[in-house]
Amino acid sequence: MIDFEPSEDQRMMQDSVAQFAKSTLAPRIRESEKLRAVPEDVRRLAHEMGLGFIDVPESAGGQGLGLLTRVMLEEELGSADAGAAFGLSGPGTFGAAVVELGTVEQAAELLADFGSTDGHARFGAVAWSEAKPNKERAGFVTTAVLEGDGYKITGKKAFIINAPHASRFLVFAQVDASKGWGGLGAFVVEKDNAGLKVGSRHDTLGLEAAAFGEITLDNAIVPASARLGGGLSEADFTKAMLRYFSKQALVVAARAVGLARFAYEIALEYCETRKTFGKPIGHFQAVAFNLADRHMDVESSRWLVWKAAFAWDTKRPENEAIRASAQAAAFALEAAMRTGDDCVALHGGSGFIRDLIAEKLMRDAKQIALCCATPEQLDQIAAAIDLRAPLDPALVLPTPDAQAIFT
Amino acid sequence: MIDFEPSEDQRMMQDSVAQFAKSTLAPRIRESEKLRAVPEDVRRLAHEMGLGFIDVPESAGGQGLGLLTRVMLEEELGSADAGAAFGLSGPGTFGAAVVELGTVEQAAELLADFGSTDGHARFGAVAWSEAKPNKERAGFVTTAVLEGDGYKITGKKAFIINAPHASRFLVFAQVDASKGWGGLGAFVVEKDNAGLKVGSRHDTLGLEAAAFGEITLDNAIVPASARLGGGLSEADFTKAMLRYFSKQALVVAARAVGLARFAYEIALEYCETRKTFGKPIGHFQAVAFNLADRHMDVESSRWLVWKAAFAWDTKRPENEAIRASAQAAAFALEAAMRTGDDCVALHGGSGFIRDLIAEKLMRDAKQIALCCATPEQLDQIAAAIDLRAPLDPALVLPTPDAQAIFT
Amino acid sequence: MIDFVLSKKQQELKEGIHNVGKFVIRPMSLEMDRNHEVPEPFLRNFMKLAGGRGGQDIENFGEDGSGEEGKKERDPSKISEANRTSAVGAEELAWADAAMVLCMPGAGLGGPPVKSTGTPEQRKRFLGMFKGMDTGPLKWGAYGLTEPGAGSDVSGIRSSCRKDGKHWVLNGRKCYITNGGRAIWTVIFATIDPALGRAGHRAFVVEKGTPGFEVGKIEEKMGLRANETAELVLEDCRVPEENLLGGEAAYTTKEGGFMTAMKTFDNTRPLVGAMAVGIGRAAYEYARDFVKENYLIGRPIPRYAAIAAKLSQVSRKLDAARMLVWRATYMADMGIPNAKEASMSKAAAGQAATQACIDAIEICGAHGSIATEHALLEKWFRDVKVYDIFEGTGNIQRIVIAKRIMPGLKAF
Amino acid sequence: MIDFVLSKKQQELKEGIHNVGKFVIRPMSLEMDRNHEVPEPFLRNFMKLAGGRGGQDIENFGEDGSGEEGKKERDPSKISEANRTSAVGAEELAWADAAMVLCMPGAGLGGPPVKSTGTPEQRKRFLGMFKGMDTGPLKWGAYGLTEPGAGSDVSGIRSSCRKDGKHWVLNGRKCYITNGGRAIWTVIFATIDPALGRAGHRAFVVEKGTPGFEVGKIEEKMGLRANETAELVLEDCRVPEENLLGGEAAYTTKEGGFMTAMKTFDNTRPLVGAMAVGIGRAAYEYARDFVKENYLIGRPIPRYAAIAAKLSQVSRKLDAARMLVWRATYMADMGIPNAKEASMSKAAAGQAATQACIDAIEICGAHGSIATEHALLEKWFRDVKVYDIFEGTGNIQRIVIAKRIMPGLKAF
Repeated sequence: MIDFEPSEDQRMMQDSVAQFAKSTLAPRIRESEKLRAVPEDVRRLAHEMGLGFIDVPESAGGQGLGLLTRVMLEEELGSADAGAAFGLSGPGTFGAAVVELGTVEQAAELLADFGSTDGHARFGAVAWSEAKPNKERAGFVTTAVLEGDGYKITGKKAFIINAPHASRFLVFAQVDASKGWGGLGAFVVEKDNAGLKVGSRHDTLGLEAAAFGEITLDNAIVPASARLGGGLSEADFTKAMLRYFSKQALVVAARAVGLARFAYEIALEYCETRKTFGKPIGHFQAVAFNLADRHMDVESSRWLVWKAAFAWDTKRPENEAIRASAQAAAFALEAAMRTGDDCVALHGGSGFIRDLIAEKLMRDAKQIALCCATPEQLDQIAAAIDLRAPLDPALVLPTPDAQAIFT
Repeated sequence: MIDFEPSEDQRMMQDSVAQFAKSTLAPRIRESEKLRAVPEDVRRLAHEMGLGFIDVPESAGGQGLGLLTRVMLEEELGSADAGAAFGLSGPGTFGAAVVELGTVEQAAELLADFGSTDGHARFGAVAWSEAKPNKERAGFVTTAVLEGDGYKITGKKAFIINAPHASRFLVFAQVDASKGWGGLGAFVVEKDNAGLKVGSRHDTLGLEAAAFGEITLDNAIVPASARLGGGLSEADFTKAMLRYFSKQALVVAARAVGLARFAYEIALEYCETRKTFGKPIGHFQAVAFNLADRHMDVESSRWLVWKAAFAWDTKRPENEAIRASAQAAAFALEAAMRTGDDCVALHGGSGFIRDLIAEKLMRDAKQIALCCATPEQLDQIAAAIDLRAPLDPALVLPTPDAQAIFT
Repeated sequence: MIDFVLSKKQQELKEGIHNVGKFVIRPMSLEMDRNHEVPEPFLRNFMKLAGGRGGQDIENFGEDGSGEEGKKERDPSKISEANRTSAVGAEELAWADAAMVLCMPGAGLGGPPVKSTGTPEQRKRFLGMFKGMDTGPLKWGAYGLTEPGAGSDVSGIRSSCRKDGKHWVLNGRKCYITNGGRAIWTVIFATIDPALGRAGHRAFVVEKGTPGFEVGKIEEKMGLRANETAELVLEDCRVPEENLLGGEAAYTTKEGGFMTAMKTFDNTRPLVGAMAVGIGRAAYEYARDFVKENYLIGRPIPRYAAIAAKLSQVSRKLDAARMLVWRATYMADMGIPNAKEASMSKAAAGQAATQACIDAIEICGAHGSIATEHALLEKWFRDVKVYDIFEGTGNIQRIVIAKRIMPGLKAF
Repeated sequence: MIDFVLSKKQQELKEGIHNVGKFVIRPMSLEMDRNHEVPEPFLRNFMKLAGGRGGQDIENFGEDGSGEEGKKERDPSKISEANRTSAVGAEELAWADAAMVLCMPGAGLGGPPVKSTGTPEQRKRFLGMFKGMDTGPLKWGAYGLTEPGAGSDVSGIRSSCRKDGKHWVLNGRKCYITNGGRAIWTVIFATIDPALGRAGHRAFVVEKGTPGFEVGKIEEKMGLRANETAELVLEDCRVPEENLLGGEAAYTTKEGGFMTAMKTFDNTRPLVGAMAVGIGRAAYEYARDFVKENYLIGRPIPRYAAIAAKLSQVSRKLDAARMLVWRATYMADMGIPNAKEASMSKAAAGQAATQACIDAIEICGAHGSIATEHALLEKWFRDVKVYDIFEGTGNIQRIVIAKRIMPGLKAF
């Protein structure tokens, strides 16, 4: 039965995360931006709240609360500082990828130390994108060559969320070049691997509290056991990655919903207080309608995100969940961009000034849309499913040879 | 030097066509709709004004006034009854195609009788699209087989403007199936050809004053001389057709500009007179801004169309003219749709009632976007040129195997 | 507990309507549009299926609510799903044929005001008339608010009413009244004094055949042509005082009359939104199937991805609108005030559905613009636009939303 | 005669700027953004090229107009191309680096009001100050209208002025003043009495160093960071009566003061539009080249057509905006009132350019969002938005347009 009411547990968690977001994250958004990091005490607090483990299965040491609860809480984080949501410590996207590609045992083992009391100092990261596209052939430049009992990985990966801080990476590399996008492999690489070097940090348009960066792999040797999902067929590997990217897109979308809500709310407040021609600017019809449209955007984005998360949690047919996630994320990311853009415009000249937060939200809104497949690609995924077209990895997986994303 | 002022001659012609449009076409728009034709006396008048020959080169018996003058006048026709602009007699798209594909002599010969005193009763037509897509291979189902001194054409062509009235057709058929979209040929077929049968008339969403219909070719035999552009290479044939379709798109776009202007103007008038909550609805900001946006749409569409026509007339590099035409038409057709849509919405409930003209303009606005390559395809043409991608006929020519258009 | 899966009953309802829609209604759709009517045998059959009750009471798909009599006692501890179920049914019916939905016998838009503000006697009497349509004559009710000079501005109605003994005397003109010509009664809104604004409004159930109550012009429309839209004329029409909706008592609160009108909208706007989504979905699915069928012959045409993107954009906007519809009906079922959400759902749905029809035709090209029994896109295009207009234009919805998000805002 | 080809002079100007932009300005762009300034040697060189005249007088690219002196007599029978040429130049300069445009020495936005309403003496004195910048010190002028409490609503300014002997005494705060800190003089708008509305406005040329005239905060901005935006504070600032712009006579017509402000906008809005188009075009071209370079490796990626469609849509909206800019400047050159067209050009350009930057980053993905010397997309994204805001937000432009298309409309 159609129902929009969170459970009592969900409501309580929502309240407590909202409280954390409002009292801890929001007041420090500019501080985190300047620091280019989430302050340690904030990370410690978030870690104590278990924010990094909400939807990680209990079998892998997580709270097992499901994706729906996760997106509810991510929205709250996003409504205070979307950058901080990406910059918090924890397994992050690494956790999600490991759960999707690894066995239960592998996941439990790989995530264990993130949950420890000093886990607030640990970050996981996923190295998918590459600094340069492969001009020669489809697939990654970075290669993993089977050698003896292990693999030797060489290449440069870029656009990695929390790369400068991460203690453990999941690195994607080309195992079989002849298969193009179908010949990929995923490898766990520890930060202290002799062949791994953390590279420069990217100077981004927004979300500065998160550290986006590069790593270089120079004959980094990992044991065969470090390969996750190696036993999967090409189609199954694509599907697993598509699941991972789809769920990840939902998490990003939830943060975007929060970001949009934030932008809408400060715009609303400004329009109710700022007066021109003798009345609040919000009382001019064009401004009021603009606010109404953005409110609709925020609300419908949220429900789409919830519906998609619900589809995953209730084990609806996989393609339905993937399609719903793609549609929800595409809608939410575009809605957030519209809202950030309008938020600045509604502030007039002051929207351009860094004293107010509007300009940051517009930058963050653009940046966040690059932290998962872009709306443009998400539309292709949804359409492919709807048109019953084959799920070609070159179409449905983010392709660094064209449009790299932050992972 | 950038200049927006028409010449005195152009201004005079514009005035006289505007006069004709306002006093003759506009008052009879519903009459023509019901009649499903432009009344004969109107066609006669238009013929006497030479409206069918504005930009036909003098060498082919036309006025040779160029495409820019043509689009100026077409806008005026469109501002009164876009359907009538399509339903007027004359060589129409047939003339344009013959000029592009044939020699000067061929064009002069084929167009001669359209200019005669009883020319108002003659229509030319282009049979490009097909009733059914070709499921087997790229290219047309309709074939032209070389036999003896001539060709034998067989197939069913559809979505032909003025098919029920036309005295002469340019029929496109597959000459070499192995070449797919590259293996096309164009053939002049007279209405009295024993193998040609005029088929049923389409029941369209709008533009009812024009007769859109089908023809069937059952072993229609034409002499070899009836083939136009047969000596061209595949690339040159594609380029010639692309020129034809590009210029045709501009003519359609000019009518769309007129249609949009009409819709904008009646919406404006309604909004200035209709009162609600004590004042004209146009004095509510959201309505006023909507009108402002549509006014911008109409104006910018017109200048884009003029600029593209100017590029053709002044023999700018061909790709520049093609790109400008595609961009102008895509913009103008979408702008017309927005304006027709808003025109109905601004009229409120009365916009839905046939007593007023708003509902017709919305239908016409959608119909007109199908009378040349759609905005969606035009964007591909422009992008292909801008990206220096090859001009694959399957990309740049309207493809009946997917999205048929009226020609 | 959050849930986005239809209940078993809703799923069955949806599938049932879908099948009737696909195999029975759509094949008649174009003919109904041309003949300007829905064949009576079809409506009769539908009434039989519905147990003789007003099938047009779309807000009551889920639960019996066609009248006081025959209404099973609902367990008050059980939460009603009625509005949500109605939204599911309305979308599916409109997916089949939107005009047909409006032609369904029953109280129609006249039902909600009678139900919500009628006295028990009025509810029994006027809603009871719609029983037995499985065998007896088909009947319609109607809702008469709009006037030539008062559309969005409901407070601007000029139809007058004055008390004269045991009657009210009504004068005025109503326009764009759905089923206005065939209705056995129409809820007519009039004012005792235009200067009083909303406080002066009164609503009456005016029965067909009342002297001075005539049907004016039947409108020719862009779409929804199978459905009748009529003008109604009141000339010294004497209406018994028992027909004053809710009785005198209902108008003692300052905004009684007006609020009656508005309540109707809060309930029906999400359903209008649901119907818009239904039409838009029909257009989307047609285009999607057209692409599946025609764009993938041998090899995809070179611009296939651009078409796919457009399809997806159409689809997700419809999905978003549907969520707003569901949300608004959920709130209605829970008894949570939902004026803002109702308006949001209708605003989003009207826009998304119109754009869906516009884009679907572009995708299908010439095929999409011609009227044939198998290609109804051009009909849906003609049908859909009014969903962005009636029961409040997009602008009116935004006024409602704006007033809710900015409590200080009184008027523009 | 209709013509859409640049004159030879314009073409040369465009190409000249393009080359300097590509090879000199852009390589410094990111550094200027970070250091919040344009290196003086560069500006000096530019001034030398411009013959020592104010290069920032973008409305005078085509013709000499930097001051009374040194101005060649223009043949009055020859139509001026000045506005059109300026639009061409402004687009190209902004294509190179928009912040740099605003940093160009010269009278800047202060120029037009002095030129259009200054007395001959004022024009000579204040515009003459900008001569000799090829060797002498670099100088800037500024325009001070906006106040913390009066942005779009120009009539709402509260900075006061009162006559005291041979001086005017000014008090108030001005904000978001381009080059406000470094300007040798600023045109300051103040009111003799807020109750008089526009009729009470007076404009003064206030020189740097005038006691009571101080530079307040230098703003940190989202973009255009190489350019200085300052707050100006007036505290009992005594300005000689000779500095009242246009002299007392200019304010005898009822709306003199206000119209001064507005005239500036009519002239500059299309140029702001042209600059927006320039930024948008830069973003478009970057994305187009990125696609050429990265999407066509071996074989096009499967969604190539969707990207192509997006590129084309961005491009045609910019083209449309450029046509409106050209149209408005053409009218200005012909002496045809162009308030509506000026506003249309700015409204369309601001919107199209912002969207171009948004879409260009999406097309380029992560690459488009990081700051490197070779990828300036993220900078352009930060620079562009204000073009949709300053010199009148999109909404203000629409008010101007609406009043022109509906003469009966007085205010909202």
